[in-house]
Amino acid sequence: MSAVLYVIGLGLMTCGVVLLLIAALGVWSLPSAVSRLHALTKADSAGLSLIALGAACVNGRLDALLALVLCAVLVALSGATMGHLIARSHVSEDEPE
Amino acid sequence: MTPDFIYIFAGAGLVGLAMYRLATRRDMLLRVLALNFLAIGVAMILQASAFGETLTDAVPQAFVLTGIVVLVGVTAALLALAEQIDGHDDE
Amino acid sequence: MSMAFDILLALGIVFTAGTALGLRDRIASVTGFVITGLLIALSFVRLGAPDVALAEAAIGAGLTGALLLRSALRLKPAEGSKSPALQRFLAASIATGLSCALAWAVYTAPGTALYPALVSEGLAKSGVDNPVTAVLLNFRVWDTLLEIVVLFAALVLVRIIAPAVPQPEALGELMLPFMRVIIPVCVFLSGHLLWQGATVPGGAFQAGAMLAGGFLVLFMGGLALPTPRVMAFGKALALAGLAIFALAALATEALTGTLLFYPDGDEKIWIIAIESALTLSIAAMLYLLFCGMPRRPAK
Amino acid sequence: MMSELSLIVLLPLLAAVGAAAMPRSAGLWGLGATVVTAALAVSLALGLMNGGGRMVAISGMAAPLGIRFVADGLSVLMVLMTSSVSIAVALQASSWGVWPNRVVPERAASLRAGFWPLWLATMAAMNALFLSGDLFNIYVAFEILGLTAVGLTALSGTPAALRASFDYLSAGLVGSLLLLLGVAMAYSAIGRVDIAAVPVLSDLVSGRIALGLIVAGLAVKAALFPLHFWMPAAHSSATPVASALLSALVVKAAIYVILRLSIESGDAMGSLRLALALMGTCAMFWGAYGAIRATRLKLLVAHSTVAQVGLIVMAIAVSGETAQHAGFWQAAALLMVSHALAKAAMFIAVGRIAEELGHDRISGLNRDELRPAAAEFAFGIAAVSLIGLPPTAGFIGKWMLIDGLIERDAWIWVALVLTGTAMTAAYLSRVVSRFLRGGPHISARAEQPAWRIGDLAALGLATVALLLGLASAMPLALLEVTVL
Repeated sequence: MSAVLYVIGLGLMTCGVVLLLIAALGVWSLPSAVSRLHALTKADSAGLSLIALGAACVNGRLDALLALVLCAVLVALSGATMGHLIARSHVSEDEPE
Repeated sequence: MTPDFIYIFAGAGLVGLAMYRLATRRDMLLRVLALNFLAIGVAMILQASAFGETLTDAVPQAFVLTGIVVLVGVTAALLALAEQIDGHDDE
Repeated sequence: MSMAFDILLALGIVFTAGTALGLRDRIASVTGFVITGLLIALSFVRLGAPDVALAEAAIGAGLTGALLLRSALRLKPAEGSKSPALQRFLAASIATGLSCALAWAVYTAPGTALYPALVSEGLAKSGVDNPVTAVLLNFRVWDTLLEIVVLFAALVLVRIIAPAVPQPEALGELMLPFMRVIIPVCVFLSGHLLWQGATVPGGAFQAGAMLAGGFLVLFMGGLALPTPRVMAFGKALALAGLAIFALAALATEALTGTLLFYPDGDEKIWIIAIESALTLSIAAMLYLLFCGMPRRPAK
Repeated sequence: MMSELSLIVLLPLLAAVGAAAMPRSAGLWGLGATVVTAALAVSLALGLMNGGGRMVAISGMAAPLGIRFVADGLSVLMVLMTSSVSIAVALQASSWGVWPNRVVPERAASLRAGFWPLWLATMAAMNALFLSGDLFNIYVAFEILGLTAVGLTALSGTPAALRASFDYLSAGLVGSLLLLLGVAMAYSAIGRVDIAAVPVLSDLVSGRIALGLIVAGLAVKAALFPLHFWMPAAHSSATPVASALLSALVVKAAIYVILRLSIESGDAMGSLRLALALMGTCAMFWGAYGAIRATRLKLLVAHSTVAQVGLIVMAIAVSGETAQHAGFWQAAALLMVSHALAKAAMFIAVGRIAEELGHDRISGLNRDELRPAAAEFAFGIAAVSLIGLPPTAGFIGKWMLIDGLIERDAWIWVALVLTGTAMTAAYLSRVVSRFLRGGPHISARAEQPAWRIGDLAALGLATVALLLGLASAMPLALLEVTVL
């Protein structure tokens, strides 16, 4: 059982890392600030949650699972809020007065 | 090559970068930034020299922790001074 | 395989530090500093020092980054022209020479480990299982007392200079639900970090920094503005920590005859009591260092 | 029950917290704590004279891991020096108002609220540093000193003072980081960082690098010659009371640690001693050159601090225990004490003179319608002690130094010490000659400036510096006491 869990964990983590890479590429290449934010928030919420879940599977212990899930939720929450705040400040700047 | 040697070189690199920036730029914020890098480079060297295969020595960890807390106090003081100096310029 | 990760991480640290110091844009260099701080915290984990990694991430990258960002927005960019090429070349060569000599000196030092045996021998009756907390709050607690005095001195200095209080502009309506989730979690995690410091990595400084982070979020959200009442409460909390620590030191000398030698049997109670007082006072001190202590508090 | 060692550090600390909590009664906290600490210092010294040196392991931990209070003759003499200067400075600072209910002008109230917490924290940190036997503990005490000294400099609030304090704090931080780097090297060389391990440290190559880094950090903090750029601006822009503390005491902490390392490491540190002696000599000439050219009185006294620091560090470097001769480091210790007393008296006197005349330009010192005040008299006595004329303690220190050098027939250093003394006499006589304005042309209606507490403080310190020469047996006997 733990071998299957280990493989699933590894798979999840690689997907997470791939997502982070795509997001990093997005931040590097996309022109305007708001579109870069779009890529960033995806990295925060989706990429990191996948990695956290994968690590939880690989680790297998319950307390590690709780800690990692809490970590994923907090990062996703703060990532989304920060994305919103930065977008708010950019939108108010770009609006023609 | 155990990891501590790699981080000793990284710490020494930070110290070198910080000393270079301290010598060439007079802007107050960058000097505070360079001082922070200098301090954290020294902390890395101290922590890396405490690394042991079986266990890391606890006493240098206490030294580095004390150094980090002291550093935030001094940085807050430096930044308060810098803001007050800048504030006086335009009066 | 792990050595490749270490080399990559070390290169990453030096590269981000170089860009942070090299950039003209101040916000970008402060962000570079925060990223380098987090990478250094990761390197401390690799060096087997999780307590220090926690402290570096919370205080070194988090709070120092917040302080630098506050000042980067308010300091006028100096019109510093590039210094002459010769001076830059000279400085670069001296800096690289010194850092290589330093790396060589530390690399060749014999490094006999003397402390681990002493720490493990004294750990049994020190009242805590985490060796770092045992060193910080029992074996070398005199260093920790003087370290809190450093924060006190920084606070008095900032109070004398009294820079202008940062005014957080309105951050919109999403802040309230965000704070309603983050603040309770932050207080809970800070208490958990404080309590678990006795056995696993954690402790007063990391918990205090996290609590200070919570205060800063309240400040950004406009709830903990530096009104006279908040400042008076913050100053009382900040000074109480150092007063309690010094009085506890004198009390231990009265009880056991030697300074800061906890009475046998209830060392853990003394340590936890001092640590909780320190957590609250460090959080208040870091909040006051961020907001400055105005003589004429904000209306 | 409560040993003086822990009380002498924790009492000023608690008083500092009290003074910060209740700004209006900061004066009361300050005066009370200064007097009590001075009493504790005297009782500690008396306990030492008949009981011998004491060593207390803090929190019951043994030597290499735990921190120890090491109360031997040298450290207790330094604590006595700190408390004697602090009494005089407390007297001068009480002119900003002591009683909480008496209304005081706004500027004096803010000065009082800022000065006392800083000064009490400085006193606690200096006592902790003098008594500590652990290098990392000394590093943390230096961080406190760095911050409080910058606070004292920034107290006057002028733009020049703020800029000088920023440079002072960043130079102090670089010095502390060099010290921390030295501690890190000492740890990686021999695995322990207490002062008792310095002899072991000085035998290894990496140990010598560690000592070199530590001494380099201390040289920055002591404003030794090539690294003194931050000091004249800081000490001349601060309020007179603050610059008295900065020049007389805070600089001494770094020199004390250099002296302690030189005693512990014996004569193993040959090359480092030579470097220190050369830096000291250049500091003497550079300080004297700066003082002779100074236009303002405060700048002159600040540059004279650079010169005197150079002289003392040269005395320390030259007087180490070499194999065939017993070290005469007591001369350097005595020079430190006499310089602290004389320099504090001089800065307080300069503050009083600037108050009376309204400016401190040296050229405008001899105005006709003002009779010489007590402050100028105190400045004269302090100048005598700084130059080292008999019967002051400075003279005894220089006499022992030159006697030891002659015994070791190091004639170059004897010549250098004498030229340094001559230059000190030169730049101080510039000022003293203007005070002695000569009788006839003082106008009839010239009024005598009123006595102030500051005059009492300056005169008291100057006479103590004078009498210490006559009673120099006491400090020398104290210096002989070592921990068995």
